[in-house]
Amino acid sequence: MQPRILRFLLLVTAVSLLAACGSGESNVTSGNREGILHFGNGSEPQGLDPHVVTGVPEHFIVGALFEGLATKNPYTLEPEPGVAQSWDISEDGRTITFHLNPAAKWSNGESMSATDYVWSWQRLLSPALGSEYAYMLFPVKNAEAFSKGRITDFSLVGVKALDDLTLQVTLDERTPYFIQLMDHYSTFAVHRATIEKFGKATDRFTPWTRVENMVSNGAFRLKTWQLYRRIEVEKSDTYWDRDNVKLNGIVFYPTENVVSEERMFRVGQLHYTASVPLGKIPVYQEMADTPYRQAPYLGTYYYLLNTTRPPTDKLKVRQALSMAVDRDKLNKTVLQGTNISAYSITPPDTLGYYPPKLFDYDVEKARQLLAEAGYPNGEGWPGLELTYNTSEDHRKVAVALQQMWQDALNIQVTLTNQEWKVYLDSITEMNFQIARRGWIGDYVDPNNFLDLFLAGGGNNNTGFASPDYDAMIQLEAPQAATREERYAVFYQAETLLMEQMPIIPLYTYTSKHLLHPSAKGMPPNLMDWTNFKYVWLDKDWQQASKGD
Amino acid sequence: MWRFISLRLLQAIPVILVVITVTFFLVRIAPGGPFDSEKAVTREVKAALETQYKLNLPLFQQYTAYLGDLAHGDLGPSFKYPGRSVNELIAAGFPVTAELGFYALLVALCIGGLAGIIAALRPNTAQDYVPMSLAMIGICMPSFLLGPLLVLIFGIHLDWLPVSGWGDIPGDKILPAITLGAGYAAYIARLGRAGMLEVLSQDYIRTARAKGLPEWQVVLKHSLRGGLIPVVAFLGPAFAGLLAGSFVVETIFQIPGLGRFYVQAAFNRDYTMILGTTVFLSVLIVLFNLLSDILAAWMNPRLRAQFGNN
Amino acid sequence: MSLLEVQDLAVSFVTRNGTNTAVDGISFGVELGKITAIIGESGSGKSVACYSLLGLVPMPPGRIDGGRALFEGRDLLQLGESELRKIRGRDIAMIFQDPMTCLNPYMTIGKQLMEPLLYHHKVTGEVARARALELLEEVGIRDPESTIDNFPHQFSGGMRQRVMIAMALINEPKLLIADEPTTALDVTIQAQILKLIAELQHKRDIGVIFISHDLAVVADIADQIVVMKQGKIVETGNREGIFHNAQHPYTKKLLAAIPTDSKQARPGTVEPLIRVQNLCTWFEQGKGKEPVKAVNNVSFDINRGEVLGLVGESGSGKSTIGRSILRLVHVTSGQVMFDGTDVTALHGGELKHMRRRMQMIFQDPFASLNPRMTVYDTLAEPLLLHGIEDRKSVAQGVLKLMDDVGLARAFVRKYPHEFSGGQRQRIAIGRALATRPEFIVADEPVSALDVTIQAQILDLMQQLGREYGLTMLFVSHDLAVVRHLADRILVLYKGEVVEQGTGTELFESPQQAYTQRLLQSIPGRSLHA
Amino acid sequence: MTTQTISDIAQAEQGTSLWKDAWLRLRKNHLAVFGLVLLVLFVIIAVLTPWIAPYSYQAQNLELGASPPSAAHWLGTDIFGRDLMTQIMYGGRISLAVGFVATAVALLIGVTWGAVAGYVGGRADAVMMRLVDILYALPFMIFIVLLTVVFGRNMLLLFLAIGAVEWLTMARIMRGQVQSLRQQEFVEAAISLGLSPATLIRRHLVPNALGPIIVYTTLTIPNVMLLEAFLSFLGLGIQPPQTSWGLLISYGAETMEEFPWLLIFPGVALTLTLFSLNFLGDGLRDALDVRGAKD
Repeated sequence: MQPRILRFLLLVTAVSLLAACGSGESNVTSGNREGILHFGNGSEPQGLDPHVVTGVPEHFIVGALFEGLATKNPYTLEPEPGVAQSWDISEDGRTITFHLNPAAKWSNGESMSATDYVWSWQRLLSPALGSEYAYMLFPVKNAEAFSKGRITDFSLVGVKALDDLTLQVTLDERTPYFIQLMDHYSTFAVHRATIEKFGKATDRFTPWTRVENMVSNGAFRLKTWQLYRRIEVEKSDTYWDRDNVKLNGIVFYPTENVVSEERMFRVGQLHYTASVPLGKIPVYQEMADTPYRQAPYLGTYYYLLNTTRPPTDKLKVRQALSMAVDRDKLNKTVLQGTNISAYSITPPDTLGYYPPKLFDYDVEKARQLLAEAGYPNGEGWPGLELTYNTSEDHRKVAVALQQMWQDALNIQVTLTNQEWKVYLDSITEMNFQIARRGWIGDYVDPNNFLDLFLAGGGNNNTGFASPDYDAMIQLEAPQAATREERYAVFYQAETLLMEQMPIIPLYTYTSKHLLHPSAKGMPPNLMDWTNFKYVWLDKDWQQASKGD
Repeated sequence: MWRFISLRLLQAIPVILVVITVTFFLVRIAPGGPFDSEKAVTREVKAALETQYKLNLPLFQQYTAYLGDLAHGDLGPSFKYPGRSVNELIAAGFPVTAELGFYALLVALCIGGLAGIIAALRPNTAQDYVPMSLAMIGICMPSFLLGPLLVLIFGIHLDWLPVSGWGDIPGDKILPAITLGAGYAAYIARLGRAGMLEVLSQDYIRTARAKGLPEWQVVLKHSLRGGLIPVVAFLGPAFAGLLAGSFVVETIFQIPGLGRFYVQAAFNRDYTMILGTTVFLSVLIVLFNLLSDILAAWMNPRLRAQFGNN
Repeated sequence: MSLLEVQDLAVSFVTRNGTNTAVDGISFGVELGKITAIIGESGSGKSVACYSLLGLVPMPPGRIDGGRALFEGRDLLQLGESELRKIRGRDIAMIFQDPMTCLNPYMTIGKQLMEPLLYHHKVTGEVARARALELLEEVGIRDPESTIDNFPHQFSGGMRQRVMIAMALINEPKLLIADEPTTALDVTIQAQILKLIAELQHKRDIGVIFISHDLAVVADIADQIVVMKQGKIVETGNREGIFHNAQHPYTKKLLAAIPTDSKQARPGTVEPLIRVQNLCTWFEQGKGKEPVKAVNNVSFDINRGEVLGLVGESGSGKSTIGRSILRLVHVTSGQVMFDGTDVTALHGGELKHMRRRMQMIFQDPFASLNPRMTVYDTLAEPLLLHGIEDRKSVAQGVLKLMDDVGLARAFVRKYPHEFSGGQRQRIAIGRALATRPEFIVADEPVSALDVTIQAQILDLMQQLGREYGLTMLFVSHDLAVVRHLADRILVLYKGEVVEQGTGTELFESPQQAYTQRLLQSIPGRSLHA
Repeated sequence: MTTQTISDIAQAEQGTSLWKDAWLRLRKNHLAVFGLVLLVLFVIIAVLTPWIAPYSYQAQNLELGASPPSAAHWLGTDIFGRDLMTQIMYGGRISLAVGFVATAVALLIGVTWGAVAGYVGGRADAVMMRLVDILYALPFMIFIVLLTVVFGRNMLLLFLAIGAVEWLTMARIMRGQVQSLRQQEFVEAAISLGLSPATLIRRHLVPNALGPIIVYTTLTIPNVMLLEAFLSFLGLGIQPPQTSWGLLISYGAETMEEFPWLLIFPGVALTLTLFSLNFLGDGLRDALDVRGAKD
């Protein structure tokens, strides 16, 4: 190589690599000064169209940009006024009238109107859009029929704008959790003119969500969107409750790699992490003034048992497998004590509901059941394959259980990890014997967990089918007059479910985050939900913590 | 020269066409589709999605439609990121990856080249063994190990350099470049050493010494060029490899590069994105191989003359 | 007073297997304005002796065991590296044997030429360039202005050697060491280069050490001759003394090795074994370009038992003719009839069978032997391939071949690199003979060898040729060698035959100007004149 | 026949081949011998592991969890309380097998392909090398996922999958070597002897191209071992509780701060293997390079 070129290249490298090494201020310090929250968001959002996206990372960003008719109080999870100032529920619980806040505005200054919701819900329910969350509105009269193309006249669907500020929703039956759904991004209103400017209402991939085009109605508005790098939002000056918004902005980081995310937090690049690597948790737990936050989470980790294939088609085998698992030990050791042992599908205290506990860790009983099933001390055991999707944490659980079953029942279980989509394919096709599964609730209600196991349900995947069970979930529960009555029906159904043991519940999830002490107003809650309106940054957190 | 280049480019067309075809059908045979998710979607929704992305058409029609779009430079919309076109995603990711790859290559060249040259000057002495052993470690140290190690040392314990990001905080490009470049530095060190040893045994080096030139001039002016030709020939494939293989480093350091897009696309069965990146990368591979051939030829006057004549 | 006075110089190499003495206490001198020739075969220590003066012998493994080398009163052997560096290329310059490899292929000759000047005299670029142009002109490079920025590969061997000479002289050194500067060149070029060196030496009045294995080469130019053998000086004397009154038997052997006689043409049969008709072998240069007509419309016969000499300069197409007959290159048109069969039309098994009957001996015994095959493997391969011997008898066959070509049986498991050039050529001959061929193409089989070895190999070939009843095409640029060996000679120029006849005919009454020029180039003519 | 002749023949017959010769030379290279001994030792340990491993490789002790090296567990235990030394020994079985077999597959395909392409040249060469280009450009991961799905999961497939990727570079190197060797006179000599192309490639070209091939091979083996870890992560190849060095290292890397021994010991095992391979490779290259040998 020519020495001249070499020298030039060296210079370029040196300059570009070392450019401005030196300004050592961390994101947290600068953020606290400027009121900017640096938020580890897990992964790059698929998009920002509330009717199209599906995941948790999208949830936070869309939640900052948009606001539903009602929002949730992060401390109590009870509904609070959002775009709707108030709402009336009719005696039979089937008609809900929302009264919109006249101060509610789009970020372009236009006032919001009830027709925005009618149009938006029509969009959500349009078959052509193919929204995966359209079912959120299925409690609304005729919504499911419209969504599935059985009727095409949207005026038959139970949603009407009585005037600019009044929206009337008619439900098929009493749905106690309906107001909660108004905080889910699929039910948000979107700006019609903006969407139609860039294509058909039902187009999934138009550029209307770009920074320069986006019109939203939340406490923040989109400022920058750098793919796989960051999304910045800034405080909106058209938001009706802007005086109560304390943050000047939020930066969302796509922190896919939890280990890297934890390091970013350690060097002050983040206020909040989406997750915490399992191995790091004991270290943080032992810290004084730990930034580690752990709280029960509305989700259950369980194993699916294929009831259509031997040997798991035998009830006693399923029960033996489930009873031979020492959940407490698993939780204490492998999971670093971060989760709660589960013996049923619904997480405890789901808005006051507690699931039944029909069995406990009992090796003797498990052995006996296995013997009764025809495999005394594991003799004649045909082998069993446990399928899980590739992930370090799933592997750990599977390896531990493999050994527990070996020790307790003297049976061989082989492990198979599969790449995500292959795994999904196996689950859907029921091409497995045991498979790992988790379910996170969309709203706080036992129904959200129990309707998984309706016969032929898309997320059932076990072959479990019971007409009695379906009747209880689909007919009896909605007709219950009070919450207690309703919960009693659920309890009965869940008992039936766990007697049949189509799943091995392992533990109830907890949410785990690292939270910088300067970030306030982010209380732990069952939905792991942050309402950014409540968040503020304490510039003087160091003095404050010293003063304690 | 031009004949040579245009011939090579012509030869590349069937290569890329085959790559497209094989990839196109390969991704569709792979189990799981772009719209499978943990929460099962209803049949109606799935049908609607497939209609939107024209997946309902017969496979061959999809294929010809894709080729048609491709001819216009349109790689289609991403399945995973609605509202983003594949062109746009590549345009966003590629410059980052290219920059990362460039720095990594520079790091590799500087460290590896230097180590190789130093080692070749005194073969089979400590001056040879020490740099070459370090190079070996570079090879056996996978980036998923080296990256976190560097971060722990320089990012956390010493607090000298940022632990992640790309162009956000000054100096955040240093660790990724080193991590990615280390393995290649090792290869270059070995290639460089072998090349230099070869050249240093040539007669014209003796001529240079007989002229009374000092040793450093002999090395710099007379040996370097010939000795580094094998390294240059390696650079093309290496750069292509860096582009396609930067995934791990991009993940560790949260860098918004193409490697991450590519791997994510494969995991997500984002058909258009997989195809788009594959096509893009295969074009790049072809181009960089060609470039390094041209460069190696240019460095060798004899070959240069051949090109010149043609 | 002597320019350089070497006394009792001793140099050795320390290897794993002990110490080898390369130069064993030699003394000689060089006078200003005189040429001292050091003669000896490869490995006699002549090059090592001169390299060690300038610190160009790598140490270790090299080691100077003693002696003095007074250059203008200073002992070169006592000088440090930086001191020596100031002398190298400025006061003492060198020319090396192979101009093909001694110039840096990656630098223009102008740059290489200016380098010593720029380094030793700190002149400006323009001055250096002007000087370089002057010297190129002086060494006979045509149109130096346009060629100075060319790369070495754009020059022919002779031109490159001229560049090397210019490079050595650019700093006006007092002593020039020329290490076999013409060995790799054609005879005609050799003659030109020798003339050039002599002229320049005379004009500048400098001292020259001329290293060569060939007494004939230095016959015309040397003032003083030093004969070396195995690290020692066996005889020293002036030109007349050595050539006309040699004392030492080794010197006499060297003198005897210079081929002078013409082979007596044998009547032989008139039945041609090979009949080449209108042979054309052209090499395509890519579309739209004239092909290189390496061999153009050549016709000749070779009779059974005849040795046909093929003479011409490099690039005259003589090697291509040999390769065309053996089908090693693609023949463009024409016929090669071998014993009535057209070789150019053969395929597969027929071709394999034909190959058994015709073999080749290559020029470079270093490249023509597979470096990873022992003598045994090399010789056994053709024997087994053509079923001449079976597994059991093959060892015997190999040994027989080794006996035939004069290789000690003990070497059977050695690799080519463990042999000298002459021994290697014996292996190559053995391989060619293994298939019991009727016809052999010998492509400059001795041009890479020292003169004494040349004589041995030529004798061997003559002897084996008779023993095996071979027909031979002997390709060479060296007229003297061909004359010694061939029954008939073909002179080739630019792919075409310009003259043919017996050795005596050609030497005594050459018809063509080109043949005459070839004849005049034969070194050492003054000896016999 | 004289006794002298008979002994000459005997000497000629028993003599040495290139490989025997190389072996003699290799024995003089201390580093290479060291590497060889270490490798052989590793292989022996790997073979004998089921009998000599101190613990069962899957017996867990969840209460113990990850513990640093101690008298009971010389190299400590992993997060399941399994003995790390046992894990490394079992991991070595897989890693060494994968490393050697997959590399051998790559070597076989790559060398043959490259040699043929380089020797035949012309259009066949162009087509063959374009195929290599195509494979270079194909999305590797999709390819692997497909393989898993179509063929199920087994070690053999893993070897093939890795071999199928690694042979490409090998083929390129070989082709380059053969192209330059082709120009040499000894190849012409072999042609004029009437050797068939296959024999010519096998006997004359391949042995002379061995140097760079051996060096690249020693570089490929560690690559393959790490690639195996990546593939196992994707679900192809080995499944827990089986393990490999690559997997152990990647697990260890995640907890390198908390439980450094989980990274260090498998890392040392891999590094030692790698250095041994490298010394051996360099030694072999020198030993096979009869020209460079200074006897």
